[in-house]
Order: sequence, then C-alpha cells, then structure tokens
Amino acid sequence: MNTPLLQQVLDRTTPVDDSPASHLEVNFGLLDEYSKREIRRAILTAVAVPGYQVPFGSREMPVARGWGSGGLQISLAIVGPYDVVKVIDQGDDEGVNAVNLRRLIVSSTGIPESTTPEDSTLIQTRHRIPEDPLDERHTLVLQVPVPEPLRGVERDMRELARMHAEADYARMWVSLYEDKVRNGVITRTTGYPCLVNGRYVIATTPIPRWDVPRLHRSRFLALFGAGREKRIYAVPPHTDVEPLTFEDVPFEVEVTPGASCRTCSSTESFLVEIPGATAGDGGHWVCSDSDWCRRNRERLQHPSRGDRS
Amino acid sequence: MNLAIDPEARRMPAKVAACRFDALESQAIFKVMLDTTSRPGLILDLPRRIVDRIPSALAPLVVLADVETRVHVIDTPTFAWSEAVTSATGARPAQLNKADLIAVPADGREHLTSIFTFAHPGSAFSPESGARLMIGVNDIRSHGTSDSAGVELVIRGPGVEGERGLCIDGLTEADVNAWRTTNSRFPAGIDVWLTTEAGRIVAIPRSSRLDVVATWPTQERK
Amino acid sequence: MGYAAARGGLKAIEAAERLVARERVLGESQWLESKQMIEKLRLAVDRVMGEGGLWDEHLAASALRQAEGDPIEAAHLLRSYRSTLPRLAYTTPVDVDDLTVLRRIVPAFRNPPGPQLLGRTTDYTGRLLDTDDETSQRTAAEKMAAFIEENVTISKAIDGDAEPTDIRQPRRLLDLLRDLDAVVDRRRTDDPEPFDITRHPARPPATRSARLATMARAETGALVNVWYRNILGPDGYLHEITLGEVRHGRLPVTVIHPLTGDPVSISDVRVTEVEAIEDLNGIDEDRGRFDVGYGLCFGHNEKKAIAMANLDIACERDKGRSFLEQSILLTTDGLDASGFLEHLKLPHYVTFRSMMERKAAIRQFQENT
Amino acid sequence: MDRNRRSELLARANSSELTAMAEAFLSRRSIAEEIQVVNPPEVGMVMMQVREPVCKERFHLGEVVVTRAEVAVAGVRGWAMRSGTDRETTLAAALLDACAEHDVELAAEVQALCERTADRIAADERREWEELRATAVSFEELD
Repeated sequence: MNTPLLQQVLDRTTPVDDSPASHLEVNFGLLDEYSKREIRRAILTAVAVPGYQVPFGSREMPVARGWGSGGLQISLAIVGPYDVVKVIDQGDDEGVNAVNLRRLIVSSTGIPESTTPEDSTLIQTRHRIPEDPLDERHTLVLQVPVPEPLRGVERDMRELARMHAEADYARMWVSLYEDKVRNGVITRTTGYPCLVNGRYVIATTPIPRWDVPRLHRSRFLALFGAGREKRIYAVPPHTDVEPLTFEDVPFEVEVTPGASCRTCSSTESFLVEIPGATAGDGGHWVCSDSDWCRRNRERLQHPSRGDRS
Repeated sequence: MNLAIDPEARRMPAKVAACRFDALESQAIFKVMLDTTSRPGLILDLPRRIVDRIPSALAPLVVLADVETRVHVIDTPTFAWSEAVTSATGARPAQLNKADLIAVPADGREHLTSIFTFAHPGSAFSPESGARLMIGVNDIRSHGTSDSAGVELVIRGPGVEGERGLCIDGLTEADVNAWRTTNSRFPAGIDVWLTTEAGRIVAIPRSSRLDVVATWPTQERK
Repeated sequence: MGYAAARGGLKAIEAAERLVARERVLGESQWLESKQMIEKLRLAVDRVMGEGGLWDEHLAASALRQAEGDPIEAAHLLRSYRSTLPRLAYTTPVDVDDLTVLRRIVPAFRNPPGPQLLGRTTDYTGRLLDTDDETSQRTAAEKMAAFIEENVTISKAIDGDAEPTDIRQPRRLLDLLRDLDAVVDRRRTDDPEPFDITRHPARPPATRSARLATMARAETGALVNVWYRNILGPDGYLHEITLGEVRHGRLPVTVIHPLTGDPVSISDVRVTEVEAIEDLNGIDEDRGRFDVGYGLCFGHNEKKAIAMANLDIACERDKGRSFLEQSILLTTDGLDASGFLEHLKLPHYVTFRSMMERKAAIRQFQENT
Repeated sequence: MDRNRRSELLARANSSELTAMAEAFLSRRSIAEEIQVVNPPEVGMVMMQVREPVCKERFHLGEVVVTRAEVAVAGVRGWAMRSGTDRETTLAAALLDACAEHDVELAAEVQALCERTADRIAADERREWEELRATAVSFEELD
C-alpha cells in the first residue's frame, strides 16, 4: 500500500532525541521504564536491608533464566550513559556467557566496555570477584542461580520465610556442626553461607570461598540478582560479611600448596586447574582472572610500564 | 465549573509535564539515590535540570512511582503537587499510613513528627513494604558550625566506615526520635531521603543507627 | 596444532551464530512464512502464545521460526520481547460466559443443554501417519473442501435466521449443576484484585488468582506432569475427575475507550476452557456436593487447560497440606526450568575447582583418622 | 452508529481500506493542515483480565499485543487501538475516528467503511457456524 502522506505523519511523530543514546534502536537499557522502576525499587530495599532477599517481578531477558538474567536486569536498571562496563564469567572477560551479556549491555546502551577494573564502573560477574581491589567507583553485580542459603535444611518456602523473618538460623548451624563432625572439615565449597550485618544469612552466589573475605567491609556496593528465583539482595560498602563457622574452625579458602599460575607465576590469585591431556601429564594451574593475569605478566616483563596496559 | 479560570488548574498541565522524566533523567536520579543509600549520610547532588522544575523532594518519589505504588504527597501552600505527581506517574494517592512513597516538599513541611510516626514500616516478613520518605529540608551539611540550625546526627551502620556526621536544618530532635521509634523493629522500617532546594540529597536507610549529638533551633522557612 | 581456537569467546560465538543463521534462513527449502505457520502449525503457534503469556499470532510464528521449532525457546523469545513493551492498559474483566464456541464437548452428560460440538479436531481419527506425497494429500484435501462447500448453505438474510446466541454461547454446565444444588457454592462477592505474576513472584501461600495465572502460562508438558504425578506419583492418589466441559472459542478483548469512558471490544483471542468436576470425599468436605476446578489458557491447547482445571481443584482441596502449590508455582514455568537446566552447560570450572579442593580436604581427614 | 461501535469496527477493519481512506483524507488541505498527533502510535500490551465462573474471581490470563494512537483534527480528538504491531494502520484508524467527529461529510465515508466491516464480520461468523454445525453430534432422545 502506497501511503506517502500517512507515512509523513508517522515520521513526524518519531521523537528527535539528542541524548547520547539517540542512535540506539532499542530502549536505553533495553527494559521499558516500567520494568526498570520496579527493579530499582527492589534494589533500594536490598541496600537498605542488607542481605534480605527482596522479591521482584523478574523480567524475561534475551538470555535464558540461569544464564545471568537476574544480574542483567540489575545492570540494565542501574546503568547510565557514563558507565563503563566489564563482564566476567569464571573471572574471564572472554568467557562465552560474559561475551554474550556484555554484547547485550553495550548494544542496548552504547556505553564503552573494558576488561580492566581500573577503567570500569559497572562490573557484572558470574562466580568470581576480580582480583584487583575494587573501590567506591565500582558497583559489582553478581549473578545468582540459587539465592536461598537455607534450601539444604528446609524445603518448604513458607517455613524458609519464617526463618529469615525471625533470624532463626539454628538449623543452619546444626547442619554445619554435623558436617564438621562427620567430615572433619566444613565441606561447603562455593556460595559459602555468610551472615550479613549480623542479621541475614546469604548465599554468596557460587563465588569460591577465596572471594568471600573481599565482600567483608568492602569499599564497593555488591548487588546480587537471581532472575529465575526472582530475588535481589545486596551487600552495601563497609558492611560485615562473616562466613558461618565455629570459633575453633577457621574459615578456609581454596589453596593448593605449590600451585602457581603457568602464565604469570602468581601464587596470590585464585587458580584453576588445566588438566593434562594424557595420563602422564600432571596438568598445570592458571589464574581464573584472565585480565589480572595478563597485567601481572606484563608487569613482570616490563616493570617500568607500571600497572596499566 | 470554574476550573477554566482556576489559576492552579491552568498551571497543572505544565507541572504534570515537569513530573515526567525521560529514561536518562530517571537513571541519573536513581543513581544518586542508589549511591546515597549505599553510603548513608553522604551528600550528593540531584541533576540540576530536575530541581529547576519541581520541588527537589519530589524527584526521588517520581522516579520510583508508577501504577504499582501508592503515594502520599504533601501539597505546598502554592501548588497541588499531589495531583501533578499522580497524573504524571499513574501512582495511586493513599493515606499516609498506607503509602509506599511519601514526599514532603520543603515548603509543605509540617507535622513531620507524625509523618515519621505513621509512615508504614512493613514487617519482618516483607521489609520491602516499608515506606520510603522524601523530605525537603532547609539545609544539609556534613558537620555543624556556629551558625547551624536543626539537628546534628551521627550515623553508623552498613555503608558507613566508622561513623559519619550530618547536620540537618529542618529536622527537630522530636522528629528524629519518632523516626527511630518507627525503625526500632528492623528489618521493618522506613528509608528516608532528605533534599534541599539547591538539590543536595542524602539518604538514611533503615539499617542506619542514628544518634543526635547536638540541636539548634530550626531556621525560619524562607 | 590441530585447530586454532581463537582467544576470544566473541569470535566463536559469532561463528556459531553464522552457522545457525545460514541454515535457518537459507537451506534448501523455502522461507517459512508466518502465515503458513499460523495456518499449518496452528497448535504450535497457540502453545507458544500460551507459554509466552502473550497473544499475537504473527509474533509467535516469527518466534517459532527463529527458534527452529522449539516451542520453549520460542516462548522465551516472545517473553523477552514483552519485557521491552509498555503495558498500556488492562482489559475490563471479561466474563468467560462471553466465549463464542468453536468447539464444545460435555463429557458429563449425553445430551447437555447446548450442542456437543466437535469442531475442528482429530480426537476421533486414527493416529495413522500419512506418508502420502503432497499431490495425493492435496487431492484428498480438495475433495474434503468441495464436500464442505456443497454442504454449507450460508443464509443470506442478516436478521431472522441468525443462530441464537445460546448455541454459540451455550449455558455452562456449572450453572446447570448449580440449578440442581449439586455443587459447592464458592462464588465470592468481594472481587479481590488479581495477583500479577509478571510484577511479583508468586510464592506459597498464594492466592488462587496467582495459581491460575501461573498455570495459564505454564509449560504444557510440565503442567501435565505435575497433574499426572498428583494422580499417580509417589505423593499423589488416584481420584476420579469428570470433565464438565471442554471448550475452544473466542473471547473479546475489551478496553475502556479513553474519550467515551465506555468499554469497547477491539479484538478477540482464542482460548481453551475446561471445567473439572471433583467428587468430594474428604472427611471435612461436603459429601453431598461436587466441587469444580477451572482451566483457561490462550489458544487451542486442551491438554494444558484440562491439567490446569484438575490442579486448580486439587490445590483448593489440598489447602497447603502438601507441596502441591509450591510445585505448581515454582516448577511449571517452562522458561525457569529449561533456563536453569541449560545453564549447566555454562563453564563451571571455578566452582568445580572449589569442590575438588574440598574433596581433597575431606580425603585427607579420612586418611588421618 | 455510536462512537464506541465505530472504534470497535475501526479496530477490526482491513488495514488496506483504512490506510487508503486515511491517505485520501490527508490529501485534503483542511485535514493535512489541522492534524495533530496527540499520542504517536505505540506498540504495547493490554493485560487480559478474565472473571472465571467457579468463584467469580478475576485472574490474569496473559497479555495481548496492541498498538494505540491518538490524534486531533482541528482540536477534535480521535483514538484507536488495534491488535498487533501495525503502527501505520492504527494511526490511520485514529485519524478516521477524529475525522468522523470533525466533519459530517467524512463521517459518512467512515460510517460506510465501518458498515462494510460489520457486514464482513457477520458474514464470516455465519459461514463459520455453517461449517461448524455439521460437527455437532446429535442424539435423538425418545420423548
């Protein structure tokens, strides 16, 4: 149908926008404003009540639930035109899921991306906290698959709600005690349960225990998004995050004696194992934070260039 | 029907438009709210272009208000902001003790003690139903001086390294006591943003512990 | 080196996308028209709209094409599309009595008031795989079309001989049972606000409106499975449900006209509706009466609506005693379940390394004691 | 035909008929110069609320994709909402609605279009029933 006059009227109604995001073909931050408002309300409650899992009307995102849809919703609800985004998965900026999420954030906002925390303001991550110390400039957004730390000791959601409301964590302590007695160590691996601000027990996503101390009285804001479970929670800066353990049982992070990064020789970062290709090959270790590893290597090779690359 | 000649009704469309923020304005205001909530007592600035067109205390409310929320906005002596806000956002007007979002512009500030008393703190089962208050005050400074007015507070808790001082011209000790009583059943409680007409903003969420360390008479409203 | 895996997930992702795009769009066959899918893969399109919670046949068909026929993936595309749209309005509450039937069967009675209308169905056709080629299938279909033409006599007059509305909108069986005082009366007069599952997570204990909305966009297979488990599974028990009615038909979409303030019907959606009659046999229940469960979902999807109606009444009778409500609210959403399942494919080497470390710590303790 | 009925029929009229008529109206100077777009055509959703029969409770069935527009011709407002994502056709429908309010002569043309639409819908429904009625199972009951 040829309708030039109608087209003219239609074209007239397309708003002229001189904002930095004017070239985008989608809403700034993809979500409609209505969705953002609801996520923002939940985020503010989460910060005001550290560790409480705030229910929210999780939106379906262009990534599957379980692939970071909660973290993505937080990032898109808070991101502004002057942010610089870094996205990692397992510590790696080039991980396939990290790449996918970064593409979505960048393409729907037009903001720059970086792999270096120094240059970033918004860091979305799955399963790691960057090795570099983060500070006031940074907001760390963690993707959470299962936000409920008490699920292992209680299946009924009504009872779980009561336990959190009354800060009744007795059964959690009992389960940790039994674990210790039976196995000699507390066998919790990643997502170690922590008490936030002396009030709520949270699941520290599945970050390794290695990263847990860096949430304690941190200088940055940490926001946790569970899209499928429709929960948002937060650890504000300068807030106590204490791993649940007993006085005589020190909290243990992952350490493998003698292991060092094959690429940068570090023994002070979280290392992951690269198994050998054959039975005789013992394999080796590398840093999980690939950008930190790269800079560490360059620092060792060219000490004069300083920290930046 | 004398609506047509009511000067307030004539101003309404422009004021409603002033209460509509675009995506980037909303983000900028929200970011300031997030930063202040994360660091209670830290003084930041609202975007200039917003405080130029509406009372600054309305900005944080409008950013969060929509058809899902119930709002209680105090009208000022010069304008019915409640109507402008609800028209612009679709939020439902509600009584003080039923409202999710409450805004008290600086020149509508009366009965503040009862507002702190009757604002809904939610419950331990749903802390998210606690009210958020946005209150316009005369002045916000990080510490008291010889010409101070109002109250000087010390804030401790999440988001504060050690403690942080804050001097608020526009609050009385009675206000703060009512506020602390409402927040005494954490995690139930109210979260508060204080703003000045110059666009300064500070947040004191319910997780903060407040102590009044000095008081002065509040200055006359300008 | 046998292959050069480029450092850079982006390059690998783009290469993978190119492979999909080429096959999906090019290949050796014709472009799959949306119209073709709406006509010929009608039930798949309907299922995608139902599970996506969004009615638009063209968008659902596009989603199905893009998802290479995977209905859950297509529902996901539709749902993430709806996250970018504003909600412009709510319809006025549509009374389901306004449903215009395209099909209506009443298993509970031989000759109910109103028709037993089979409509368009293969329920009573042998499930024989048709391996004939296109030409012979076309010839057969053309004969059937001709037969329909010969037997359809469309009345020319507009007034007078139009079918009475009680045939297109037959009285529901539930009302008949009410006339006979054979059913528990649970009609409410307080008209509570419906729970909005798209804005708030529905968690037990939930309202009935939250359960109904959850089931209306649940994944069909998941809902059928929860129903079946409730009947025959380890936590269920066999009980007799009689279907009062199964309907497929059109419901009007009615919004308030902003300039007149009156309701106007701007369009129709097709829905499947089911009433499930439950024989009450609990000690605390009214043994002299039946109770009724209700199912309604977008499109033509009888399996889903039947499961929904059965689970509605099962949940009502359960009264929170079991995990049934939690199962319905938390495990029947196709996107949630499949998304979580598929996320297992993502790298987990950081968490796995942490687990390996604990295993070693436990073994060391075992060796030392 | 009242205004509500007209909106219902403009919502269901053929896209090509609507846009052709809108194009013709726009070629008149009196319309082209006076048209004002109040709300540009916007694709969105309406949440479908249904009232179920067992407890007479409302619940949300799901959302329906619609496009909405509002225009004014010489200050006279016209509104349209149509299912689907066609912004141009929805704009055309809103324009016809405004024109019908604004001008008696144009109102007659819009009315004619609406009547054709009503006839087509009625004919489709009659045909649909004629086809369906053959699938009704009839049982002869002995009196």
